[in-house]
Amino acid sequence: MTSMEIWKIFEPDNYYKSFLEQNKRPDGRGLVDTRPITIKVGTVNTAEGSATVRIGHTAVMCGVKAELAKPALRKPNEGFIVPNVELYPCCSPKFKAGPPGEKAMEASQFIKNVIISSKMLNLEELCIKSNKLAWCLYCDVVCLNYDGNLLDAALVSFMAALQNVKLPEVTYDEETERIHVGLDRSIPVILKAKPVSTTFTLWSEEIQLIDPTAEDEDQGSGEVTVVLLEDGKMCTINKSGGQLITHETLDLFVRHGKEQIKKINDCIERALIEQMDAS
Amino acid sequence: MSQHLCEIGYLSRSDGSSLYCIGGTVVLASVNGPGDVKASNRHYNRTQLDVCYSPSTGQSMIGERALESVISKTIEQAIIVHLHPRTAINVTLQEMQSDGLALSTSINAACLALLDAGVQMKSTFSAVTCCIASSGAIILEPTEAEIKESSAVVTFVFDGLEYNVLSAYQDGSLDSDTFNLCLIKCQLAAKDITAIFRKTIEDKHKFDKS
Amino acid sequence: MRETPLSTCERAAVLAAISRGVRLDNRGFLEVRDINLSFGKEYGSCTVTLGETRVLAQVTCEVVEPRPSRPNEGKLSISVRLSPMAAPHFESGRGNELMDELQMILDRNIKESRCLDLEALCIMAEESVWQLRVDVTVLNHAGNLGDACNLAAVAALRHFHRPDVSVEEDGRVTIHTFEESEPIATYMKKVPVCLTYAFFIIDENIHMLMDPSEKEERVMSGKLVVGLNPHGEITSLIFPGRVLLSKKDIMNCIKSAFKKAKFSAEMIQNLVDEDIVKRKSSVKVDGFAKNLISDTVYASHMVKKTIDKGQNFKFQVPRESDEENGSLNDEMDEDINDEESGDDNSDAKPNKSDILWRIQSIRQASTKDDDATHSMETDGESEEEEKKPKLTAQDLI
Amino acid sequence: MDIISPEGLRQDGRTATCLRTISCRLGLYDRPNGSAYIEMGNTKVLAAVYGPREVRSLSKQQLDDCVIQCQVSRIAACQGERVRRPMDPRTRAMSLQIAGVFQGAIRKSKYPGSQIDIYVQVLQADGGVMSACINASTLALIHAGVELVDYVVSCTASMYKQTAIIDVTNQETMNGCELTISLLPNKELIVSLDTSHTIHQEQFEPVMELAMTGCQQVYESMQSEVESYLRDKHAIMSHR
Amino acid sequence: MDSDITESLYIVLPGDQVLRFNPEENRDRIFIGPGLRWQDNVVRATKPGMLKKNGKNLYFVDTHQKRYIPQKREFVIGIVLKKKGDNYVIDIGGSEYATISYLSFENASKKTRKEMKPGDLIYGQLLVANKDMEPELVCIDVYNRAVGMGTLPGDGIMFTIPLHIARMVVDPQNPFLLMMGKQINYTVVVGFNGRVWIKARTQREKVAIMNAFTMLELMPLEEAVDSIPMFFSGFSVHLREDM
Repeated sequence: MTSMEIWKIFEPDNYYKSFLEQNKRPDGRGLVDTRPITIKVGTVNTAEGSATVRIGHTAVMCGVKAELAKPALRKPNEGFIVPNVELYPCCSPKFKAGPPGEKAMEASQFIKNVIISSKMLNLEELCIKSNKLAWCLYCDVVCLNYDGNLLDAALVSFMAALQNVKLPEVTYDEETERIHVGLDRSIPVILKAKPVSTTFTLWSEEIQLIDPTAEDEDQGSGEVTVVLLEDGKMCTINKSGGQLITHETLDLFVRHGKEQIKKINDCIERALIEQMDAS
Repeated sequence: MSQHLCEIGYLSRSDGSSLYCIGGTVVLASVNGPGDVKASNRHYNRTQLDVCYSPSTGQSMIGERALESVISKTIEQAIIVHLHPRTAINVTLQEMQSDGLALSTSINAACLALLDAGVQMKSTFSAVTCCIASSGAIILEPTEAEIKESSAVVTFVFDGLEYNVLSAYQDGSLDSDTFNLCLIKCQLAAKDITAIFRKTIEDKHKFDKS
Repeated sequence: MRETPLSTCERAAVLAAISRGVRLDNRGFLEVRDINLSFGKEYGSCTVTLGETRVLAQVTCEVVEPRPSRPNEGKLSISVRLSPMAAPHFESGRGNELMDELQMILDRNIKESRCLDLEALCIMAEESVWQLRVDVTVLNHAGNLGDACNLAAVAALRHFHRPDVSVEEDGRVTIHTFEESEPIATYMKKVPVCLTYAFFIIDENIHMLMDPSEKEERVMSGKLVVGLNPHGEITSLIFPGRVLLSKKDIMNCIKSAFKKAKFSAEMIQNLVDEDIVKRKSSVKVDGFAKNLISDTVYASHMVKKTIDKGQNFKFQVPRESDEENGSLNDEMDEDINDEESGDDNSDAKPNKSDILWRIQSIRQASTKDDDATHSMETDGESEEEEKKPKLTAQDLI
Repeated sequence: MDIISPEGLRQDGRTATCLRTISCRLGLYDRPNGSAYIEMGNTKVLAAVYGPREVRSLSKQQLDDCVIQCQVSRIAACQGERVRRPMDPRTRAMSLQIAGVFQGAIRKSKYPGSQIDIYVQVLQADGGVMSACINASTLALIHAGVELVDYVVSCTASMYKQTAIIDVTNQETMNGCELTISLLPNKELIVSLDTSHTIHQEQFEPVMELAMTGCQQVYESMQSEVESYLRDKHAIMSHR
Repeated sequence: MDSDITESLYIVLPGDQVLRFNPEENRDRIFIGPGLRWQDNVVRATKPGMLKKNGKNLYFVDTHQKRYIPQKREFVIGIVLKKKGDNYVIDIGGSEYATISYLSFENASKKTRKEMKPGDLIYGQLLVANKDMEPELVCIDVYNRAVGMGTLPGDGIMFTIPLHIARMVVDPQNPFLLMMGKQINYTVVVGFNGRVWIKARTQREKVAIMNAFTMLELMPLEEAVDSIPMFFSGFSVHLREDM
C-alpha cells in the first residue's frame, strides 16, 4: 500500500484538505469541473422507455413502465406519473436492504417536485377516456453504482428515459367498455420543459465543489441542488441543512447551473438520435 | 405577514414543548432530551437526533418523510451535537391544523420547543415561506388557497446571527431575480420571527428577579 | 428513552394518602378532572384535555368500495397513535400493550356498538361508500387515556361533516366542495361514554377511584373500564383481573357509571352543537390557533382555585378528624369552592376566559353529580363507603 | 333463522341454560412444567406453563414481585375464514387480560423475583375462546404445581331476545353480546369480566348471574378431572 | 464589587453575543459558566435564559429546563435500580445511570456494607460527572462524614420540580421554605436534579406541600410566599397556632 493510501486511511480529513489547498480534488478535477457524462437510451427493451446514465463512477438506470389505470375520482381526466428511486446495497455499502432509506425517499421526492414545479408534462394528455382509462407511468430509477451526486444522475436518467418513451395506440369502446391496445409503440410523451439540475457540495464558506463524488459528500457538509429550465428560469432549489450560504454564493451556483443546461440537454439529444439510427 | 401566535411549556410530560401558529397552520412541537439512546444508534462523539413529523390528516406518506428529513437536517445544523455524546434528542412535531405552511411552521415550532427545553444551540433559526402569485407579486406566508393559485413556493430557513440561508426548499419555477427578491423579503420576516422568539423567552423568565 | 422508575417511596406515598382519603392532586375519590374540548378549523378535528391528559382526534373521509359482505354500509376505522410526544418512553411507530388496550376500547365502544349509522354512509350499494377514518393521537399522557381517547374520538365524529356528493347515471361520483353545497353532518344515534375505575387494595380493603392520574395508574392494583351510553346500554366492559371483586362492587360501579354517563354524554353533545352553531353563524372560525389552553395555564388555574378555596375556607378542621374523614372533606370543599369559583375567570387570560368558564360550568355540573353518586354509595354500601365514618358536626355548618 | 326453536332448544339441541360438553386433560407434554387441554364443545384450547423460573428480561424484573406473562396464539385454520396473522391486536389484548386474571389468582408472594409464562394455543374457536383459554391455563398451572388462591373458572353467556343463554357458540354471538366472566368458585369473587357488543343495563345482571352459575358447573367438571388425574398419579407413586 | 452578589443582566438567546474577549488585549480575566462558549474572541450564549454575572467576573446563563445534566459536586436524589458487583446502579434523571460503591457511605466497610433494595431513594453528591464517563455518586464528604447524605426513609413523599425551581429553593435565605416552616413542621431534601423529598406529620400536609411547589413556577416568589397560608387552608391543612 502506498504511503498516499495509508495517509488517506489514517488522516482522511488532512489528506483531503491538502488537495483542496491546491484547488484540486483527489480525482484530479478542479473545484468547478464536472465529471464526464455518458448517456444511453433504450437499454431495457421490456420497458416503454429507459436510459442508463454514467456520471464519473456513478451509474444510474431509469426504466419507465406504462400501465393502464382508472383515473382518480377527484381528477377524472388526468393520468399518473410515479417516480421512484431505489438504492440497493449492491450500489454502495452505505445503503441497507429493506424499505427505502432517507436518501432514496429524498431523491424520489426531489424528482416528484421537479415534475410538478417545472410543469414538464400535462397529465391530461395521459388520459385516454375521462374517468375510465388513463396511462400510469411508473418511472423506476435504480442506482447501479453510487459515487456521489445521485440527484443529478437520477434526474438526467429520468429525463432521458421519459423522452425515450413510446406508448402504443389505445382505443376505448364506450358501449362494450372494451379496451383495444395497438401493437406498435409509436406515440411519444410530449415534454413541455427539460429541467437540468446541478449539485454542489459545501465544504467551507469559500470552497464549494460542483458535481461531488461520494468522498466529497462525506468530507463536505451538506449539498445544494439547483434545478434550472432551458430558459434559465429557476425550477427548484433544494438545500436542507448543511453549511450556511450567503445570497451571493447562491447566485454563483445559478450561474454554474446555467452553463450545465445546454451541455446536458445536448448529451440527451445525441443519445436519442444514436438510438434512432440503431433501430 | 400573517399573524404569528406561539406558546411554550405546553405539554407537562415533555422537556420542552411549543405551539406555533402562522395564520391557519398550527403545529405542536415537543422536545425530549438529551436522554438515553438505544445502542443501535448511539454515537461515541455526538448526540443522535430523531425527528418525527406527523401531518394533520392520516398517516404520513413519502411527502411527509421528505419534510421530516429537511427539518431534521436543519435542526442538526443548529444544535451543538458534540456536547452530549451517547445521548438522543427527540423532536416530535404534530400538525394540528393545516393551511399550507406546514414546513415553516414546523421548523419555527421546533426551534421554540428546543429553546424551551434549554438544548444548547449555535443559534436560533427561523423559517419563512413565500409564494409568487400569478400576478407576479410576492406573498409572504400565503394561505393554502393562495399557494394553489401561485406559480412557485419558496421556503427559507435562516440562522439567527447573520441571517444566512440554512435551508431552502422550492416548488414551482421562477427566475433568479424574483428568487433573490423573495430571499430578501423573507430575511426581513425572519428577523421579526426571531423577535417573537425573544419575546416568548423573556415572558417565560418574567418571574426571575433582575 | 426509558421511563423513569417508580421508587417504593412514591408508591407508598400514593397508597398511604389514599388510605387516608387523600389524593395527590387533592381530588375527591369520585371526582373527574376538568374536561375541555376545543375544535379545529376543519370539521371533525378536536382536542380533548382531561386535566393534563391531552388527546387529538381527527376524522377524514374518502369514497371507497364497500365490503362484499356488507354492500350497503359505509366503513369506519379508528387508529390510535402514541408518539414520544405523549411521554418520552413511547417509541414512534412502535406498538405497545397500552396501545393495544386503547385500540380495543375504542373499537368496542365506537365501532362494535354501532353508535354510528353506517347505512347513511352508503352512496351507491355495492359501488361506493364513504369511509370515515378517525386518527386518535395522544399528545400528553397524564393518566386515564382510555376515557380521553374515547371522548376525543366521539366528539370528533359527532362534529365531522362530510362533503355532499352527486351520482351521475353512469355511476360516476362527483364530490362537491363545501362552497358548492352544504356539508352533511354524521348522525350519531347514541353517544358512547367510557369511564375508568381504579382499584387499590390497601391492607385487605379495596378503595375505588375514578379517573386515575398517571402516577396512580402505575400504582393501582386493578381497574375496570366501562363503556356505556345514556340509553342504558353497556357497550363494553373490560375488567382485566389483577384484583378480586365481589359481584356487588361491580354492580355498584356500573350503577354509578350510568349516573355519570348521562351528564358526560350531554356535555359532549352540547359542546359540539354549540361549536357547530357558532360555525354556521359566524363567517370565520379561529380554530386551534386561539382556543387551546396550555398545561401551564391550566396549572395556574388550578392553583388559583385552591387559593380561592383557602380564602373562603370558613372553619378549622379538628386535628384528629382531619385524618380519617379526609375524603369526606374533599367532597365538601368541592361544594364550597364551586359556589365562588366563577370569579377566577376575571384574572384568567382574556382569550381563554370563556374556556375557563366552560370548565367551571362543567365542574359545577360534575360535582353535583359527585354528590348524587355519593348518596347512592350510602345505600349500596361499597368498601370505601364502609371505611367512611358517620357524618360529623361539620356537615351541619 | 332462530337461535332458540319454539321448543326452547338451541341449534345444537341444548336448552338455554345447558353447557356444552366439557372434556379436559392434564399433563400432555413433559417439556413444559405444566400443560393441559380443554374442549368446550367445538372450542379446543391447549395451554402450557413454564415457570416459576428466572425473569428473562431485566427491564421487567421487580424484586418483590412475580412477573406473569401470557401469550395467546391461534392456528391459521382455527376459524371459518383463515387467520392471516396469528397475533393480531385483539389476541394480544386477550393475552393481557388472561395475564391479569392470574396476576390476581396466583399467590405471587410465594414466587418473588421470578417469572411464570403461560402459552395458550387456540386450536379451534367456536365461541367462548377466552373462557376456554382461562380454564385451560388454570389446569396447566395446577399441573405445574403453581400455588393458586383458588381455581379460576370462566364461562360465557349471552342474551337472545328476552332469554339469557349460556356458553354461546360463534353463530349465537353473531347478533348478540358475549359476556365472559371468570371467578374463584369457592370465594365467589370475580377475577375478570369482559363484554363485547352492546347489552342493556337490565339484561346485564341476569346474564352475569347465568354465567356465574355456569362457572360453577365448569368448576365441578374440572375439579373431577384434576382429582382423577391425581388419583392415577398417586396410584403410580404408591406402586414404586 | 462584592463577590458573592450575582446580578442578573438580561435575557439571551442562543447565538447572542455576550461580550468580546481577547486574552491578548484584555488583562482582567473572566470565567465562563454554563450556557456560554468562547469562540474566536467572542463569547456567545448557547442556551436561552437570564444572563447572570457575579463579582468574580463569572458569567453564566440561568436556564429554565426539566432535563437534568449531571454536574460535578452537585447534590442529587437518586433511585436505586439494581446491584452490580460492588456498586449500586442509580437513576438520577440524567441520560446515563450513575453508580455508587457500597463503600462510599459513612463508616461502611467490607464487613458492614451498606445494603439497599431496588426502589430505595438515596441522597448523594456527584463525584464524577462529565460527558465521556458515567456519573459516580458518593454519600460522604472528603472527611468520610455523611453530612446529611445517605438513603432517605420510605415514609416520605418524592416528586419532581423544574431544575431552576430546585436551584432557587436550595438557597438557605429563600423565604419560601421558611414560610412553609412557619405553618407546618416538615423535613425537606432538595436535589439539583429537580427531585424533592418531603416528610411531614400527616398525609394531607405532605400533599399540600407538594402542590405548593407548583406555585413557584406560576407566580413571582413574593406572591407565592404570601399565598402559602391560603393555599394550605385550601388543602384544609390544620395550621400551627403561633401564626
